[in-house]
Amino acid sequence: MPPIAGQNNWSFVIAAYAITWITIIGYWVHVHRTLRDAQHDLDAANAAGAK
Amino acid sequence: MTAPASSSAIPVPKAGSWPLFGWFTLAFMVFSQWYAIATSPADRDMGDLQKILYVHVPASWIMSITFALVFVYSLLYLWKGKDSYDLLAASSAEVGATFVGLTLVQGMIWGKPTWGVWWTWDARLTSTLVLFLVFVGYLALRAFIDEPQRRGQWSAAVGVLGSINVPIVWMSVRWWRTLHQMQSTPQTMDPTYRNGLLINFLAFTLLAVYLIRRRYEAAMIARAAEMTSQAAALGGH
Amino acid sequence: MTRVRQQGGDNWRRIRAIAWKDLTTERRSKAGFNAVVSLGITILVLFGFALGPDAQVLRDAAPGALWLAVLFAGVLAFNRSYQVELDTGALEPLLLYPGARWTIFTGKLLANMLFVGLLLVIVVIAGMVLFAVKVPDAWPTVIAVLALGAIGLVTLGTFYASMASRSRAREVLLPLLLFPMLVPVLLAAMQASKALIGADMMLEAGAWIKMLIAYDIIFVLATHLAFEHVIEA
Amino acid sequence: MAAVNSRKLAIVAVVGIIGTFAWLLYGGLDKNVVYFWTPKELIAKGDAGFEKPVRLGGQVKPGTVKWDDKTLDLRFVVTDVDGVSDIVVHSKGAPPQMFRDAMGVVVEGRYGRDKVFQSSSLMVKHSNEYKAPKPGQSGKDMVKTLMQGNSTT
Repeated sequence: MPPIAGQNNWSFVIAAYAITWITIIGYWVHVHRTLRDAQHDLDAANAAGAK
Repeated sequence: MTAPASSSAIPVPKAGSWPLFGWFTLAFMVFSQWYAIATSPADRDMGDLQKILYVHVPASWIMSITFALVFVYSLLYLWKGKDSYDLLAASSAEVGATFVGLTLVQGMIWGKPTWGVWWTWDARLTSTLVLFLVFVGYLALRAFIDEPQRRGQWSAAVGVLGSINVPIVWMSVRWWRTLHQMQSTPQTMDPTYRNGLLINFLAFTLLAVYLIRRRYEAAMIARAAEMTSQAAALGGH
Repeated sequence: MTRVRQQGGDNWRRIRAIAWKDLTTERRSKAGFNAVVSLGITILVLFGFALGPDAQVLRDAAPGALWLAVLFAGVLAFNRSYQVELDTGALEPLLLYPGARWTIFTGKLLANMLFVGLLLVIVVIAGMVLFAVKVPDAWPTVIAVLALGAIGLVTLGTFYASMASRSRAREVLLPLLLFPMLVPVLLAAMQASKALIGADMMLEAGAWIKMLIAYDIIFVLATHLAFEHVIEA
Repeated sequence: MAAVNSRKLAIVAVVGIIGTFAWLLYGGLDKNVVYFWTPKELIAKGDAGFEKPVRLGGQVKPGTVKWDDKTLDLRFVVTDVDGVSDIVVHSKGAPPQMFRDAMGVVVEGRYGRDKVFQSSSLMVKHSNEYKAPKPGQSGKDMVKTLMQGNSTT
């Protein structure tokens, strides 16, 4: 039989899980940052409007 | 002066207990992945590579539900004209694009050791890539238009047409090339794998619901802030 | 009954008027058409360089190269078709006329169809010469495939240009929106042309032609429905 | 009057779209479209099957894999489900990891007049089944799902 290319399966598994978590955490942070910024803008606008 | 321009011009969704739900979802995801990895024996042919199944298949599932959401919310917006539908469609599209991108990368990582190539012009791969590009186009259109009314109408039209295109793309590329296996269903799987997959489906769905909801919340608050400051600027004359 | 017929006649008159207006402006500025055709042929030549001198390879790739050349050249035409109205501010008065909005779209569609059809004829002839393709036996079917492909291309092109041409960064936005949507029609048109000129025996042209017909029907109807929402916003 | 008319037109258009979709999805349009030919089908083409770009799909016949370490030449026999029609395939370079006896494979290339299929690309086709390893199981059932998958259903 020919040699098997890429003997180490676990490196692929780890890579797949790593990319999954990087994406999830990254997007999670993005959403929460957007949320915080928006809230901040709204508060500022309300404060300006109340003056 | 009449009543000061307040955020009541546009109802701002409340965070409520969503943050709690979010942390729970994240914890549940860690658990379900640990459970799936721990309980699944190595596959007969793929060995440990089979474990990628638990993140790849649920991620691609999110792609289908977000696309359905974009279609439904776009139609609702065209019909009723409520801002919230537009922003829900946009939030679904953004989450969808993120997960499609993830699915593509995971698939490449899985494809290299099993098929021998990072990428092949197979039906499922190609149609997923096209879907990703449709999402990207939708989001780009939104980014390039500033006026909310126009942005809503146009992106809703693009969303509906894009969704109509999905089955046709799928069919055309399936005729063109098919290498990917048929859809895995619980019936084609040993029970040892099935439970792990189902629990991960649930975890990913919860995560998508959470992310869409929070993204929508952010978009609504941003819209309210915009309208408030506009009203304040007009009132200041 | 007479009322309905009358209205049908009105719609048809509006469609014709808009198509005629677009074609006249296009004819007056001949430079536009000539430039687009030159671009199409230039792209064909570049494909020839990219694919090398092997005659067999060139023949196999001819349908793909041809459709891509028409696509890239067509994108210019679609954006141009709204440019006149935007430059002269003629879109608003056009919307103020009584009558159904979709007739504007149909009119522009017909004008673009003629424009791209002419482009297609020239590019196909040039392509057959450059890529050493013989006239296939099934040439009437090939013409049908070309026409069906052109309908799909022009319908979506005209529709998306109505948005892209009125946004910032229209040069980027139109291809970005349009190309993914055109994947089925380009795939079907290329595969059908390929099967018909005999380069690939694995595929059946009939199925692809049916796919083209279905695609054309669906999107001609869907774009007409969606256009009213797009043009008013 | 105009509003009623345009609403009627819209309904007609929506029905048309849905009808066309139904025709596309259930009209049995894709009966003739296949992704690859089996060895039996390719041999049955006779003279018309030679020297044309095709995809060939089947099972790696057990015991026929020959690998040359130095030249990276890979030779094996692709066989049909019936196990009768065989085609010798010649390919270059290390195959994917899941390549082994009795697996389903799809090769792209040209079938030469010397009865050797020169492959330019070799792909292993995995089925949609995930099974824990059990002793004494072969890849036979895997090839069955491969063949079913060919009719693009």
